Amino acid sequence: MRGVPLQNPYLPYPVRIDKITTETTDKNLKTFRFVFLNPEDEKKFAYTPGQFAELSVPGKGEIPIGIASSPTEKGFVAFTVNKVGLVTNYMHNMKEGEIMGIRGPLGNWYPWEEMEGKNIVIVGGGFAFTTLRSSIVYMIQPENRARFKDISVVYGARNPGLLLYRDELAEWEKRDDINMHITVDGTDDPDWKYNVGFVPAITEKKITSADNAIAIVCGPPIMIKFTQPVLEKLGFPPERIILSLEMRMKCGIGICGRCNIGDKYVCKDGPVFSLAKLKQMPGEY
Amino acid sequence: MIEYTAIIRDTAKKLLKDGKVDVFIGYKKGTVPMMNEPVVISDPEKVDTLHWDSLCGLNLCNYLTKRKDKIGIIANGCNSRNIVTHILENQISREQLYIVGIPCTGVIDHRAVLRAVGNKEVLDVQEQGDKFTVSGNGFSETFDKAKFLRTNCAVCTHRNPVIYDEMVASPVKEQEGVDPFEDVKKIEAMDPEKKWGFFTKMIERCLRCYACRNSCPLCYCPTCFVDESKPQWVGKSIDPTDTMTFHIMRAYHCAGRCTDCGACERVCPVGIPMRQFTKKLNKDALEYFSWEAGLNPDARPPLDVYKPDDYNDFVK
Amino acid sequence: MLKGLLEHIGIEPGRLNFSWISSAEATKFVDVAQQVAASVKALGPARYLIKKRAEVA
Amino acid sequence: MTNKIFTKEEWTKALQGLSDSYKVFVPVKDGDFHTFKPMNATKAPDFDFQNTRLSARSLVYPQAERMFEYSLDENDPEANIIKETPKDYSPQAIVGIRPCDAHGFKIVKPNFDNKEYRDPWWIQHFESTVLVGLGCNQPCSTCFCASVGGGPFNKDVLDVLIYDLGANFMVSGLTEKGEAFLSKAQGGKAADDAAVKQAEALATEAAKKVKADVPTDKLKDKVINDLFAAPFWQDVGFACLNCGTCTYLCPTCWCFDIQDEVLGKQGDRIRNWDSCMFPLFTLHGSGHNPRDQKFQRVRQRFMHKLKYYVDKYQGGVQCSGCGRCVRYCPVNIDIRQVAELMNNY
Repeated sequence: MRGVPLQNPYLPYPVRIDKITTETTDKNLKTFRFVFLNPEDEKKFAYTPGQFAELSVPGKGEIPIGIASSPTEKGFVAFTVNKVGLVTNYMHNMKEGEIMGIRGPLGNWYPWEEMEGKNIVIVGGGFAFTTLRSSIVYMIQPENRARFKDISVVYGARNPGLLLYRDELAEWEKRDDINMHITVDGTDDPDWKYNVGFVPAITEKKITSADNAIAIVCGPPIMIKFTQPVLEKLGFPPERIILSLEMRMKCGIGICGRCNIGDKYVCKDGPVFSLAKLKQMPGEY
Repeated sequence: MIEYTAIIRDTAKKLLKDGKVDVFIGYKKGTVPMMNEPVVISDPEKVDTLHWDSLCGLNLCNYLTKRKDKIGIIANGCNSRNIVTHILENQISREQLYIVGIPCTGVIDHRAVLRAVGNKEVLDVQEQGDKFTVSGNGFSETFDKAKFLRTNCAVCTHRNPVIYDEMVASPVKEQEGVDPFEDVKKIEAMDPEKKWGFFTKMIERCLRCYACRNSCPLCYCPTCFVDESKPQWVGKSIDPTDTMTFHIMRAYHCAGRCTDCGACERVCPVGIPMRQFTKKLNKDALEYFSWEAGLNPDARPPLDVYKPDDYNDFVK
Repeated sequence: MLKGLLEHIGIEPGRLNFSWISSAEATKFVDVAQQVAASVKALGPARYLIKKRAEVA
Repeated sequence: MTNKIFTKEEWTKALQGLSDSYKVFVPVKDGDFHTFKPMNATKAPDFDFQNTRLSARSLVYPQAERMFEYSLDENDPEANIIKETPKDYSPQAIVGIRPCDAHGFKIVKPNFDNKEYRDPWWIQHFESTVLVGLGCNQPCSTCFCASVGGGPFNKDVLDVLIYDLGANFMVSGLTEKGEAFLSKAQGGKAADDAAVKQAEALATEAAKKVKADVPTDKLKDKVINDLFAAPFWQDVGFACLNCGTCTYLCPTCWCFDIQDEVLGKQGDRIRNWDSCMFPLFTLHGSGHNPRDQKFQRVRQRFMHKLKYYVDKYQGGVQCSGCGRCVRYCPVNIDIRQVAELMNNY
């Protein structure tokens, strides 16, 4: 008989809520920064941008959420949580200092090896910007920046108040090693100094070439639907359009059986898929 | 009742050919003895799939909910009463339906048949009038259908459809002098402890597969209370209290609506006689409100309306 | 009918009570509340349909 | 390999003796059908059955199982810290399991035990279990184990195999675990050649009786998206009630849900069997449901069993041919027909 498995993959690491930031003016999105109760757990939780984790609230349940912090940010791990269901509603009422759990890191990540030496185009919409933030922070670190060529970011929300990480966006905007194209669907703010227009339209306007480029797209289904043809027109082949999917999940480790699309589990084989791969899978997502 | 099959096929063919209906809902002969599969047909050339025998024990009204097309459907007494209830509850409109009425002589209890042959595998069933013959490896026995009716059919007093556009045969004689509530009265006579013991034991094997709920035409809520998570009314494990809560609530949601069609018991994979819950409600509806569900498309159900003379002895 | 069903499965008569009381009927409210409390006390603690820690493996 | 002969009375006695070292589960007649129950003196095992209504899956993978527990009491220094629930993994034996149901464990194993993740509960329950199979002398007309890599006397996953020779059982140890189990069984005598021959003849005879020849050979060559878009799914799914009968009775269905339950300050995290037939299974928090229609859920079940699994593990279909879903589907949706539709598409 084999020994007891060393690690129970369902057991969350205990964490303390270190900091809560309200991100949007509608107060539906908050970023939670967690600190591991056992410092050695932080090492075990070694992640790569694009991965997610199960946030585990005792008495309420677990939710799969993309990791918003970058592995280059030490001492904590952060998640931006939209208030939609049972667990997220409860979390929005939790306070700094409270104890809960996180389980992960889970799933695959953006194709970093493939992305090296390429121009990176990031297209994000709404609250799906979390793992994109992780990726941007990761890429613009001095030790990583040289591994990538031009970095262009198109990020949009319905209105300025719904943009995530607004302070950071402003900082990135000032840098000359990243091309930021921030946009909103509409605004009545006379001082708005960035773009106005839907993400696909801005992408079409601002991204000029698919040469040696790879595009990472994260956003609501409607945005993805209209961005995809824009990218294809620009000349991105499906292999170089990378998407991150959402699905109802429970175990997060490919065992409980609910998040499959065809023979792939979004939790284990995803959440990151190239468009080329998705085209071979049933359109059940 | 197997002789109705040919008439059903002819009628369906005519209806589909004449464009009176877009689809026709009936049964097709099962791949396993004593099982038949509900089927929808839109091609008049495929009506020979249709089948009817004394083992068609589901409730086809279940397949009508919120359909938009014009539908031909076969209906015996209880199924037709559910169609009436569906119309009353705005799940389908009368104008969409062409009801082919079936004068029903009752459905055979397949579990009773298996019991009678010592739970040996039945390989074939042949129906001849009011008798049927079951056979398998090394045995063949002929039974009187009347002795093998499902318990709801044995006490049924509405065998003929209450609503129809045409009948496949002349109405059958309704049963008289049956007491549909004999079993309920037996339980009513028990003390609370015995009652609780009886029902706890009864649902002990429940798997929470929800076949009873899903086979019931009354259970059409988009989200059932057991599936709600905000708030979560009932736990999802097979904890006995949660399971009991599911059964009580499911039954109660059928109060004044249940036609005792028996589909719930027919489909249960572990043979729970859950009609013991709904039958009590049916008995009370009859005693307090003189109400039997689905008999009259023009009468509002008692729990829908307030009447000054409603039974209210329980109010302090 | 709910009362009928619950009593049918073994919840003791007297545990479930119904009353119409107008906001003006303070004394009736007191009377009914006292009656209900007395009848439930007489029955003792409820034994059935109480969720304990889930009975699972 | 030890072959021993027990009279049926001796075997029951032997099992009673074995109850000291194992939790022995045996088929017991419970109303209209047979169920696995712990061996006890009051109710004798009954080996005269076609198959238990429910597969033995719940003995390794309970329908509801506590995963973790935690305290929500603010005064508890360990409050809100999720901890493993202690479990009993003392050896157990499932006596009388049919070879198809045992085969089911082999089919689900790569899901629970693979190189990426290992499910601690399933693995430990499985490893502490001795599978003492009972060969099928009389396979049902709905059985098709032979079409999916098994057979009425398939020894593949079993530790011990019992042959019903009429008055006697011949019991064969097949694995080390099985030999150890058998060595603790009191009574019986070594089987002579005649008995072994008789047993072999039974197996040959039974193999001929498994009639249903369900085609699955071409499934692996199909393209997922072609089958997915096949025109027959609406028809296949029309009658479906979306109940959980097929998935809960199935020895090879493994999906589960995770739920937190709280009583006062005591919290439990429980996993419960779930079913792809239920709309809730895939409902997103946003309200979006990728499989909100009935036929999509029916398609998922068959595609998973007969195509996705085939592609993922390349070891045949996710079906052990036990025929339960064929026999007990309330609306008679027959996997044998669906397999044929898919295989010939």
